[in-house]
Amino acid sequence: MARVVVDVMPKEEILDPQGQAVANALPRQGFEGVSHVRQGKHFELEVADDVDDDTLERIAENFLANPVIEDWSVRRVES
Amino acid sequence: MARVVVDVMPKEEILDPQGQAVANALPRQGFEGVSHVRQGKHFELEVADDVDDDTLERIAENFLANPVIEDWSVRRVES
Amino acid sequence: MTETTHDTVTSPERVDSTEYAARTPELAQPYRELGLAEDEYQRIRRILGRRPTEAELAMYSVMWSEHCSYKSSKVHLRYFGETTTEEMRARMLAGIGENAGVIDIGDGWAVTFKVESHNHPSYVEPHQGAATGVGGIVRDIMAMGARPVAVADPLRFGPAEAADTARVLPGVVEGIGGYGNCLGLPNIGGEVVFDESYARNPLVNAMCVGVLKSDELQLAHASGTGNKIVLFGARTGLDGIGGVSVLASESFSGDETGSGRKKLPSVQVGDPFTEKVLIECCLELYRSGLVVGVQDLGGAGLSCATSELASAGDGGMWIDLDAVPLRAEGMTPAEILSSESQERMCAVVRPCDVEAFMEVCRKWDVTATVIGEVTDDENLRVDWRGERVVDVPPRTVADEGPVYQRPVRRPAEQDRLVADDPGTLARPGDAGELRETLLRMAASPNLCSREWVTSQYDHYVRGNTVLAQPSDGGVLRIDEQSGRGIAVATDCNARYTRLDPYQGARLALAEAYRNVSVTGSKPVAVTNCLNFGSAEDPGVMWQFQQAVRGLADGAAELGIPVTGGNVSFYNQTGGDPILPTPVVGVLGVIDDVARRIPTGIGAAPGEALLLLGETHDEFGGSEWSRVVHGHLGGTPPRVDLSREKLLGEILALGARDGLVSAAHDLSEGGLAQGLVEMALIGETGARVVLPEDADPFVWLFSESAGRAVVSVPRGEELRFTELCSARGLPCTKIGVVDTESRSLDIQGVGELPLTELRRAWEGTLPALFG
Amino acid sequence: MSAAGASIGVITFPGSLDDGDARRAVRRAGATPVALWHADADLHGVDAVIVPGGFSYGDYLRCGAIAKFAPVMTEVLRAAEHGMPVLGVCNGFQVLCEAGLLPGALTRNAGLHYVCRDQWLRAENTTSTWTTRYEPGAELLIPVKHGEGRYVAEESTLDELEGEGRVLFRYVEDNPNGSSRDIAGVTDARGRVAGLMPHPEHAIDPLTGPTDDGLGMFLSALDTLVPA
Ligand SMILES: Nc1ncnc2c1ncn2[C@@H]1O[C@H](COP(=O)(O)OP(=O)(O)O)[C@@H](O)[C@H]1O
Ligand SMILES: [Mg+2]
Repeated sequence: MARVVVDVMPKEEILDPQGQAVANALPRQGFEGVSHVRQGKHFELEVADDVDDDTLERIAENFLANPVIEDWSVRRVES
Repeated sequence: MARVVVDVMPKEEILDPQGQAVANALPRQGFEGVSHVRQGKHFELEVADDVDDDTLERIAENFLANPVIEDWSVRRVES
Repeated sequence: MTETTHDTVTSPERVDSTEYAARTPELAQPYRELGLAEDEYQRIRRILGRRPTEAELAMYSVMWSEHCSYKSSKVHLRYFGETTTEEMRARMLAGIGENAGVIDIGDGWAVTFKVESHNHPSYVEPHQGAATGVGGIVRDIMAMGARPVAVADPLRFGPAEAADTARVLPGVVEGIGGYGNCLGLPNIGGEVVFDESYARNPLVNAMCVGVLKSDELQLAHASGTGNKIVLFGARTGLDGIGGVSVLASESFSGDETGSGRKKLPSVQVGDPFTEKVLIECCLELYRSGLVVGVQDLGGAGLSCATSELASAGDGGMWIDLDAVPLRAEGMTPAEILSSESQERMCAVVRPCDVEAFMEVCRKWDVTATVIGEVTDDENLRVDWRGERVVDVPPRTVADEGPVYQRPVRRPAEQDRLVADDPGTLARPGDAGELRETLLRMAASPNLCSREWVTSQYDHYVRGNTVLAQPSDGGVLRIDEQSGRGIAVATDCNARYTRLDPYQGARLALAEAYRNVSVTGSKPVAVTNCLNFGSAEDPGVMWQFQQAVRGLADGAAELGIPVTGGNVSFYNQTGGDPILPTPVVGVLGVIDDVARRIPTGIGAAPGEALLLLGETHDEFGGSEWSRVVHGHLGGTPPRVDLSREKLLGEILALGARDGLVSAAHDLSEGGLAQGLVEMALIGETGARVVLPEDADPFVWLFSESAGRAVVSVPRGEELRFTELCSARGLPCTKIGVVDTESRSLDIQGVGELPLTELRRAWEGTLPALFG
Repeated sequence: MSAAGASIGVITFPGSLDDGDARRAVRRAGATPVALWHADADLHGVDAVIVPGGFSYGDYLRCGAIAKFAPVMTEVLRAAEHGMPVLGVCNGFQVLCEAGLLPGALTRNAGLHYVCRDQWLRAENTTSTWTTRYEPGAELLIPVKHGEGRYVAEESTLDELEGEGRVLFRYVEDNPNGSSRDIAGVTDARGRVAGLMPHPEHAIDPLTGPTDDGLGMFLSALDTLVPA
């Protein structure tokens, strides 16, 4: 069993209303100094040891992310 | 400027229908070997250098996560 | 890396100013990549007396696109104007040519409504494409000075079982719901139709209805020298400028990875919260009298808003692009002008009102910036970094674009199609086969319950929805005191239109009209969204021309005006166009919404079920021929609009006098389907007996137009049938409502338990889409 | 009758949607609705507060997460402490949970779709400020419309809620969102602060809603505010 983390983020040039909402709300709560927030998704997968990187990449691209508007990164973590 | 990543995940004992939906869909599409998926949120913040760890922790706990249902982790990344 | 045959000019070091353009006439420009034809480009050069700057080229190319300029449809659309009489115009406060048509509905109220297509973007990115389609049409309605009060969504998808439909449909529904629900606009109607021809070209049409006091109309024009141009709402980013990115030099926009902006998706992401706040902000600005003119930013962004405002006004306009609040770094003038960032509006404001305007925007946390002013000369001028990048006569951009008389030819295969009569298809013979056919049809994708879709839409918000899904027409209360309200319905049977585009458009109109009528409302106006294949295909242009004529002639026969519409060409995959799909929307008025007629039966025991209208053996383009035989051929049902009008009048009288407790129009699937729906929606059984001499198959499944089933309280049966016979409307008693029974019992077919019908009718979409 | 003396505030956040409907319901119940603005730290002397449905601030982070910090909410928290009746409907329920006035949290519907439909509920607690007009066990038909209405809380919290009779309503027949123990609404320990996902303000008139079963909630509150 391996643990895999996939982070999916809206592409830089794409509007990110969620991140924007967070960034706007922070100063109202007295938190200064946060200039930019982007919000995306974080997936944690448990995968069998024979699942190779290529498969993981395809899972991320086809399922976890929407390549039209999102970027993603896949990494294995020791568990 | 520092870059900070906050990951927010549903607590283990809380049902995660989104993660489950992904896990169920994968075998149908011919991807075997993924036994468990959980889906959470991933935030990337740009913060001024004088924002300390304690503040970041409070931002995560009071705002980015809901401690009733979610766990979170904060980490600084080099940019 | 793409091959560039043109020179790029704008870079961090150099601006393609009008002055530079005048000095470099020989510079090659990428007009073809921007979709301009050679002669169109030459015409721009003639207008300006020089080559256009990059910013000007971007502006002309988007504004002269089919979508913005209507260059292929204009010559046909004129027919709407020619067939609209003064009498039809009487209630119309704004018509074709404005952002949306406006109709006076009495008591000082006016209603505006319009449909827009967002077909292609919804194929590329279903969720965001559909969401921003809703956002766009809502801003159109706001630009009339109205409060948006409802949306509806006519949709077309490829085959229900196709894998790609499972990608597109749920995304589209989520997008429409996600955006509309968040705006607080009840969704009160629409369509979901499946057909092979939409497989790689779904149709996502979105309708919005708005309400205003009849003296509050806002028109989009920029007048009054010195008045300020204010851009407000979201910041401007690199959204939807995929096409224009050919103008950006690599050095200017390339990022570290060297991919440059050529890879920019032409997808926009919607932010419904920003739009919701923008709506409230706009309405407060209107109420406070702070706006002289207003325009929404949709396709073609600032290019469109500025040139249209200036063109409709009495002076020129000056814009300072450096003032535009940006979301992305390093945007070029062409990009800023063409950006399709959502949730933005543009207003013309008197200088003395600017501070008050800004105050309202601050209250709503809406970004607002003065970006220019109305000038006393003729031209639209745009400056960037101290240099003039645009200097054009605005009318040449907005109104005087190219106009084409495209070749029109009835396709040779049309005769073969019409000759392929469904009369030869095998029909169900005995009761068992009829029963099986009925159940199979009720479960078929085009006839089954739409609940899987509509339960994802909020139809309660604002508390004025009196009828919504499942109901033939959506009905909204407009005035809480008087109960005055409106009804809307959209319809189109594209199979009929394929067989006969002229009659098909009239049938779409007839059905939408009837759907409004069965709610007890009086139809008063028409809008449309004409979805067709390539304008360069003479066969498609024939379909288009015929459909426009059919719709215009039909509206004239009914005596209600076409107040506006939308044209979407190039809906095709390779050489195969979609079925011609002229979606027709009809608006109706009802004096007191408490009198509206619902669809479901069961108000009281023993009510009579009456079939209004005549049933003929008409199966061309029918749902039966598709579901059972996969057949499309013959001629569509005949349409008699004077009969539709009569039916409408009788229903309105019946509603007013309480003679009708339920009504449902008959269309796809015929009487059988109509009865199934009335029983299931009302959760009440009925016993149906067809006339002695009736051929049960024809009576149950024919799609003859001009028909409805009504449920009439016992004590009113005589009065109602006498009303029909006095006015010459055929009326046949076909059964009684049975509040005790839990089944639909049709003589000659057998007993159909409601549970079995429900399983058939409601199971299909959830099984397909989860 | 004559509760016209009572005034009930309805908060409008940017993105609130059912605020007008809540005001209409208050009016129909016979009280005076008062519009409260999110940015005003002022309750304008109202006798009770409704936090209405909608998507406050877009609900982009988490439903209700941003609204809980609005200036008006500070006042609501203070007033609630002193016993002022507060009702949160849908997004308002989410806000009250986020703000800690009510236990638990509302999460994504188990079916992953937004659901708008008429829903049967059973009245469980009929002693709270907002539910005295209902008979114990009464079944009501009231619309639900939400994408994140699945009520969750620690098992111990759920047990406590059950034990103290603080479950206001439960879904009957078909749970629309997968809520723990079919919970549709809960109240605080004193029975003053209540929250529920279904929309009683959309069930005040059979013309525009499925029934008028929701009116009882507003009438209940008026009974307390203006003792007969
Ligand atoms: N995409 C949609 N959005 C909203 N409502 C829809 C949609 N599709 C269908 N409906 C509604 O479902 C009901 C049945 O639709 P349909 O069978 O197309 O009606 P009709 O045949 O009377 O035109 C109607 O109330 C219609 O408005
Ligand atoms: Mg109908």
